[in-house]
Amino acid sequence: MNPKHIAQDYLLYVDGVSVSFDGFKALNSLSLLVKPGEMRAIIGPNGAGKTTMMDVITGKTRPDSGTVVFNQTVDLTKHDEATIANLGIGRKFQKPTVIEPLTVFENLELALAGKRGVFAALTHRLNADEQARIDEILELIRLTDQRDNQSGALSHGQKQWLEIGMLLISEPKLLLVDEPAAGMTDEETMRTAELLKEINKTRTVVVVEHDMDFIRALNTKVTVLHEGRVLAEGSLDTVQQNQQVIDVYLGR
Amino acid sequence: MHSLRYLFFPSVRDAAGRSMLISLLAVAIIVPILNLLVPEGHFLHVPTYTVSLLGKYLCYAVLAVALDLVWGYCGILSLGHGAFFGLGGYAMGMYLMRQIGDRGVYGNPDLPDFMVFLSWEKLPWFWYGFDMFWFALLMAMVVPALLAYVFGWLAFRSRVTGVYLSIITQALVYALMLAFFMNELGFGGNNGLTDFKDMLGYSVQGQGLRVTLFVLTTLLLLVSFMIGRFITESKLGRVLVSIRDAESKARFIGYRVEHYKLFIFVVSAVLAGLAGALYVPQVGIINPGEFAPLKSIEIVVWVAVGGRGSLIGAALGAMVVNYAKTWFTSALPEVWLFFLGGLFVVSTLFFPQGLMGLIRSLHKRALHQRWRLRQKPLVDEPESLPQTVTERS
Amino acid sequence: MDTSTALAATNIELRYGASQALYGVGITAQVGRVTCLLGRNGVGKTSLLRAISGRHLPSAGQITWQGEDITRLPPQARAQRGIAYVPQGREIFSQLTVLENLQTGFAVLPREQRSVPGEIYDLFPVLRTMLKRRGGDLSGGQQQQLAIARALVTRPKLLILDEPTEGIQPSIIKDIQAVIEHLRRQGDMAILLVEQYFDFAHALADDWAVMDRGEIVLSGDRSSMDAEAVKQAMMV
Amino acid sequence: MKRWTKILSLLAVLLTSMAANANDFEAQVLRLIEAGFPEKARLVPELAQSGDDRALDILNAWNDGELYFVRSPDRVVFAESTDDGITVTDVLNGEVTEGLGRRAVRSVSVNNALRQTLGVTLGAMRLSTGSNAQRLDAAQRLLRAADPENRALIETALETETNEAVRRELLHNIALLDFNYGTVPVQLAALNTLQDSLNSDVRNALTSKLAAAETDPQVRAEVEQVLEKIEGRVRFFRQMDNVFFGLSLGSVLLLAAIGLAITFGVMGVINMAHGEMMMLGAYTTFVVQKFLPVSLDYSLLVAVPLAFLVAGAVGVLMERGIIRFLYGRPLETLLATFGISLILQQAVRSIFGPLNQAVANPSWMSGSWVINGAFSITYNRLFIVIFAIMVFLSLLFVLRHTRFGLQMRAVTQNRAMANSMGIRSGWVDALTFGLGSGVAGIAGVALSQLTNVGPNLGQAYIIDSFLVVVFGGVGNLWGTLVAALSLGVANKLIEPYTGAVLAKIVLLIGVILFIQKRPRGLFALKGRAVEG
Amino acid sequence: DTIKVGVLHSLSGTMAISETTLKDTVLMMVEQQNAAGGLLGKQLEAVVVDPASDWPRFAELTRDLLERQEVDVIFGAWTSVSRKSVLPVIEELNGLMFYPVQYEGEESSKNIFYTGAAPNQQAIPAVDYLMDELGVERFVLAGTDYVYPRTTNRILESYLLARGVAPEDIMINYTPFSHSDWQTIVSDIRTFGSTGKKTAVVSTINGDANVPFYIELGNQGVSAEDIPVIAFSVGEEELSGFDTSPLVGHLAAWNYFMSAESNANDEFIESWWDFIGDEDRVTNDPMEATYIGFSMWAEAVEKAGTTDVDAVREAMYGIVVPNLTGGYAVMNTNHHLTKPVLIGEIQADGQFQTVWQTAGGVIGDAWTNFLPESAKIVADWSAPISCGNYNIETSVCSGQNYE
Ligand SMILES: Nc1ncnc2c1ncn2[C@@H]1O[C@H](COP(=O)(O)OP(=O)(O)OP(=O)(O)O)[C@@H](O)[C@H]1O
Ligand SMILES: Nc1ncnc2c1ncn2[C@@H]1O[C@H](COP(=O)(O)OP(=O)(O)OP(=O)(O)O)[C@@H](O)[C@H]1O
Ligand SMILES: NC(N)=O
Ligand SMILES: [Mg+2]
Ligand SMILES: [Mg+2]
Repeated sequence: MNPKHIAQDYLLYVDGVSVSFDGFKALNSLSLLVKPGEMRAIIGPNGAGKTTMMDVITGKTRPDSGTVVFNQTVDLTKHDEATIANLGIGRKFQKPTVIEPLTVFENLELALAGKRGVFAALTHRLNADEQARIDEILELIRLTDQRDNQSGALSHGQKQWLEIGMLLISEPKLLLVDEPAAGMTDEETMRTAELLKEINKTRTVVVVEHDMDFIRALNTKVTVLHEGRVLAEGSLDTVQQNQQVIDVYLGR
Repeated sequence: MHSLRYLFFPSVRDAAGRSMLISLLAVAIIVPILNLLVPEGHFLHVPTYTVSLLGKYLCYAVLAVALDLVWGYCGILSLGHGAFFGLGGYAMGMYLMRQIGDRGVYGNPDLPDFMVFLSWEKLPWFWYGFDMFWFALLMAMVVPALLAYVFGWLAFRSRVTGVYLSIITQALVYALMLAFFMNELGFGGNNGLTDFKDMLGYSVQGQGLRVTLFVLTTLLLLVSFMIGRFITESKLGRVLVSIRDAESKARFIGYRVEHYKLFIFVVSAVLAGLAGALYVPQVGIINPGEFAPLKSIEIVVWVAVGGRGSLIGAALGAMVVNYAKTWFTSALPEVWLFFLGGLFVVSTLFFPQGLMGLIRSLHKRALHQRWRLRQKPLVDEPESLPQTVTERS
Repeated sequence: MDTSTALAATNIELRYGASQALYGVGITAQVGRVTCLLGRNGVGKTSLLRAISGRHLPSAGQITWQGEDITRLPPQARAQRGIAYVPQGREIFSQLTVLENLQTGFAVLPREQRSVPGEIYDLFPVLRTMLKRRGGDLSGGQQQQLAIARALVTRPKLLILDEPTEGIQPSIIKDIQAVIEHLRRQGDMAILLVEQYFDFAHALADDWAVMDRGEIVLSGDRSSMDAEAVKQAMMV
Repeated sequence: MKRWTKILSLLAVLLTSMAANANDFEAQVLRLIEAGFPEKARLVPELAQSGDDRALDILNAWNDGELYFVRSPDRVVFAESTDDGITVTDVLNGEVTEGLGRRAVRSVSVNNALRQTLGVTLGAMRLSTGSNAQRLDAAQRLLRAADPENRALIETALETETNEAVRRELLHNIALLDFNYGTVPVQLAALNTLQDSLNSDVRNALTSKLAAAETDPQVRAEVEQVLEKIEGRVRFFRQMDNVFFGLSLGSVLLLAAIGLAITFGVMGVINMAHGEMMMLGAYTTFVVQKFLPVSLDYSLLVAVPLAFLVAGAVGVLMERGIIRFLYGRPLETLLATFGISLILQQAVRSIFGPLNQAVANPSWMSGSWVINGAFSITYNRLFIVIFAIMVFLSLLFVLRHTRFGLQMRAVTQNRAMANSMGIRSGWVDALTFGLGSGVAGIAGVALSQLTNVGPNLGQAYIIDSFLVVVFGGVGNLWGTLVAALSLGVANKLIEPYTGAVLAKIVLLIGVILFIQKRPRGLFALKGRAVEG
Repeated sequence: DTIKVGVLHSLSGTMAISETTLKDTVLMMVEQQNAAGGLLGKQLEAVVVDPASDWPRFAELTRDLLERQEVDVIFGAWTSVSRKSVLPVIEELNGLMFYPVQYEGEESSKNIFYTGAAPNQQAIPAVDYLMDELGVERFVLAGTDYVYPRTTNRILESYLLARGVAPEDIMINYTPFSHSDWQTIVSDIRTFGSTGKKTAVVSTINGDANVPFYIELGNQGVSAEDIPVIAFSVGEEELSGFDTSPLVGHLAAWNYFMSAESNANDEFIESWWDFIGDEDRVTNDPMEATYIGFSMWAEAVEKAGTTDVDAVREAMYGIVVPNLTGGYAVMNTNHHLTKPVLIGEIQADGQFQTVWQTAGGVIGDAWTNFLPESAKIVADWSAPISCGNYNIETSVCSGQNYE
């Protein structure tokens, strides 16, 4: 399907999306437009609906109403998680999720971009390029020395990094990153910001964070969600001046 | 081809695999020799009785390997694997029935005896073709595969997982049992199919066929083992493990979980069906008892005793438990359940990774690190039950 | 040893199977003071808290609490002695409602104290509106708030917090900071805090320590908490 | 007393017999030893007519199968078994002999035909003197006989009868006689009375009247109308019957599953020994009835708490001894509990023997509550429905409204965190498993009233129990209730069309398909909480 | 040097309830025989195994008994399927087995002697009794869904039709093994029986399912006077599991009742009680069948002077031993017995009162005369036929696994 009213230049088009759980409106006619190559930071109080929004985009939660279109043509509400992932939407969860019984290396191997079919998996052997790619990522996420350890045995923050690594190695068109800096030191937080900016050069990124220093470092457009809808949008500075944002989110 | 090397030498990568491979080949060669060439009475002579018994255990071993593929590696705890085994068995049983021809007690060339005395007019359509061996053998694979496919397609697509899946597999095998009990269904009701005479022209009671079947079963086990190793050692094996322990993550990375599950479920069903097909001529009867839910649970028990997530362990578990049963039931007929039950309890308490875990801890160093890790998830049991309590008012 | 030293862990070693996570770590916590533990990912902060809360027994070393050796006590016995734990990753009872989650804290309380103190709802107003919602349905930040609230219900004498600000919105981080200050002022509770977020740690810490690779590499009290030095210690 | 003589004199006419002297009577009684059934059938009215005051006792005992004889010399006796053999009392002279061997005392045989004769004879006597139930029974027997010769007897009884149900039955009796033998107007009037009877004998009488060629057309038309009305009501009550059968089957399923809803549903232990816990409860009932000095009618009141304790204690032992080492490894609980189930089965086989044990129904659980001729509810089923609901509600209360319930749920969701909150998870685990097992034990008491008490009892229910728990949604007590009742009712609504075997298959396939729609059972929990 | 007697009865699993008793019976017989000096001057030795109600295991253990333990004779099996499972093995290894339970017929193996009733020794006389003595016109044929009830009911159906019963007066109902919820069926039976025509239930309900069936009958008030139930699988042992007072008058057809009056029976019961140490234990028809089988085998061995299977088999034909009901059992050349048929009514004490019995013995018929295909077949293991399934139309003997 090809919704005509979607302007040509949006990679992700979320409009009028509502989700409710037992009567509680987690998303309330939410709209969010992301252009290709854009980096978007999303902030908002706990429970504002940020994670729920990602759930909707990645097919985990079906919206009660509203439009979610990817790449102008694909109605994401009609697809399941695997299809959406294969369309090129990658996600890092708020709570770090890795495949615990597998080693760090194997986690990356499975996330590696490539065919996802049964027979492809049956016959797949890592080639040198792929090996190198994994090693490169391992360096980047500083887990080289944990390469052959079971990922279930990682610390909280290490899992966080591994998940970021898995996201990167799968080379999605759109990255949805839920609280990447949680549990990181200030120095690592900055490093993560740099990393995302680097990636943004070739890909579109939507990132959720509560760490204002991190957001500032991203230096990009910010959307503030509140009670399931957009409260404010603009640069971090303008948003930080917004009295409503201060009241519900930043505090005095 | 690159991957073919793995298929044919699937087990060169670790000592346990190598010894399994070698011992199976050895069994396939030595047992027939000891049975056929060593004269009776000689202390090395293996009586045909033992050959049949071993053959039966080996069929169970294949069945256990099949179950372990889905349970151990993909977390699908099937409590209904007897269904596939039984269907494979029935397919072969139907062939053997048709081979009787007019040598049945009523001398009817077209109808098996049980149909004659229950006044069937003609052979039901679904018996057609079973007079041909190749067809029966094909059906022994196709029918279980088809059932697994349809059932799996429904269940995996709807994301039925964990105990919900286990219990509906049990419901499936239970329904099959009740259905096969019904004489109207045309499979001989409770008595099932029996009174077999010959197979491919050889008498089923002849020593030659016995030994041949035994060798075939050994080879089937070998092949199942190789296929299993090929699958589990490939990337697909790692996807299966992810599905087992982090199904939703696997989806978010882009793997179509239901396809993977369906694939392994069908492969497993085919192996189980073949095991059933080889089992029937060796025990001489197939009846709905094979569909008894308790039997399917026992398969799970074999695998658990042997060590879930290890193909060798599964096979070993099947043999050990069944040998224990054979031995107990004739040596301690009055109290053997205490021993068997005790064996199960003790093995969960003291060998949490099953016999394989025991062996592994004995030969720890000899084993490859990665292989071991996959056997033993450090974290909690993957398909831990939905631990939910709240009920609504 | 200082008489106000309520908790003292000395020479703690801890292993996960074959790999060792702590190598002779020592730390103390005093009543009326906040002790802050910092360190990069994977250096063993959580492991140390696991040893203190009783989740994972250390392979060597000793932990005393108010003069009593608690090194090998099970977690529930430590909870009975007033030690409350806010674990990393929240560990909400996901199928219990918010209220029921809070009520699990009653297990250590005498009958007459079995109620949720009103201040808790003042601190985390969102919880009051969600008492009937299942804990698992809450958002990440809401769960973190619930985890802290749940620990406070037990009226602890030692409060152990593992990265309590993770996932929490800025305004509430400020509130939490205020609460911890308030609790410190009350002077009947020792607080042990693991934190990566330097400003937060700096604002609260009476004593502090930095860990690296299973060891304490730097420590001091409020006066000596120098941002540069600490950051330096926390880098590779 | 007056009534009694009147009845007797009526009987005298009815049975046209002559007075017999005492010697004849004794000879007749002794004939009972040798006589064949046809001769015995003749002897019944003769004895009844003898006027001998020993006759009633003898006939009563005979009817109840409690009349015996011994040889050399031949005597007809009442018998009583004592510690050292059997004590017999001569029915004629009251002479007592003690210490006879079991096989020396034989019963005076009676077959169905004879029992019928005895029943009518005694029934006629009881029509005036018996209890309400006996009088009702007698009235119904007479209705079946529909013998015009009984008319006088019935009318006499009607004069003094005060019980509403018995009166109605007697009136139907008369109406049926009128209808069968009266003139057309009388028949029409009788039909008016008969139209509210749901008794099948009445229906059969009406039907045969329709078939008979000589029936008056007016009567025929009226009969058709009445029959249609009656049959409409009968159909309605059949449907009611089916629904009740369904509820009662559902309650049995509920009882069987509810303990498992704790051990499996809440704790996550794949408890293959659940059935054996029920078996222990059933054997406890047996032991209570056999060895404890409680009267049969109260035995269940003792058995229920005792079964709870016995099965609960075994559950606690199992948990402390084995299960607790397996938390976090739920699948291994399958193996261990399977082993335990084998051991428990063999244990009762070794202790009590392989045979089924005799568990009796207390009188208040026998028979049925007859609401009308087409609808009755058996007492044992009724009590089991009530009992199941009671057990369900108590358990629901414990889980949701007690501190223990809360701790139990907390522990099973996150044992480590529960510990950190100060909950003694070891205790809670043991008590939870004990509770689940204890409840299974209670269920066993109920099952002992319906089915075999033998070593296989548990195996018969284990599959259904798991099916119910899973169908309802694991961990959801309401789900278990609804699943059990709906499976029960569905089964009973399908069964009349397909038969029991197919009904079961249909149901199993139904559940398989249903789970596709709701992969986490009927009352599936939704939302993040489930995945989290 | 001993003579080995294999005992192949399930001691665990679903059939243990019935079969354990038969194991004990054989052990008792062995003990008595030994006390009487054994056989051929040798002591007997029982070899007990437990096939655990698992059909393939019957085959496996038969092989074990014959090949490894080298027993001279086997007493065993209860369900037909277990016998079918044993059959190929016992024929292959030329063993000898005595099968002591009433069954559906349609079989005559050279290696098996059938000492229980064939359908014509139980079902047919029972129906005759119902029709001729009780005037029954309407029949419910209720059974557990497996081969014995199915076959028996087929035979009965064609027999009833032949005797002029209308098809609508026959209701057939099957239930699964261990069926426990009988509400609907009992209520259907009540309805079926309320048309005014005398109705009876012919029950081939198996083992476990009986107790709940009878409890439901009692509770729904189906009395023997209204709708008698005649059962072929309910004996004293099944009744010992519950209170029979509401069931008084319901019927069973067997070849033996514990209440039978004969000296042999008195002795048998005394020694059973002695052996088992419990005077509450009852005896039943399969025990008598075991007793007869054992006595015959012992006599045949003495007669043959060896335990050699072929010799013993030859010696078996025509052997006569006293049965427990005061008459004699004869082994016929079709491997089935001549036995009396008894019909009894249930008493309040769980015993049966014989209410009817055949004048003499009835010869067991391996192949029923009431099914067209079977009627053509006869079994006769004596010359000249020497075959278990000889087709009298084609004069062919087929279906044997050996020459
Ligand atoms: N299944 C559910 N049932 C009820 N409420 C739910 C459910 N799922 C989410 N919610 C509610 O929806 C709201 C939005 O949650 P969401 O996780 O999207 O918030 P968030 O913006 O990601 O918050 P945070 O910053 O704390 O992660 C929350 O108030 C949460 O409690
Ligand atoms: N369950 C476990 N099994 C094996 N190793 C573990 C386990 N948990 C942690 N480790 C290892 O122990 C080391 C310390 O982990 P710990 O969780 O204490 O770190 P941390 O300082 O809390 O890190 P973070 O800031 O990421 O939470 C890490 O290297 C980690 O890989
Ligand atoms: N032979 C029987 N009763 O199965
Ligand atoms: Mg969130
Ligand atoms: Mg940590």
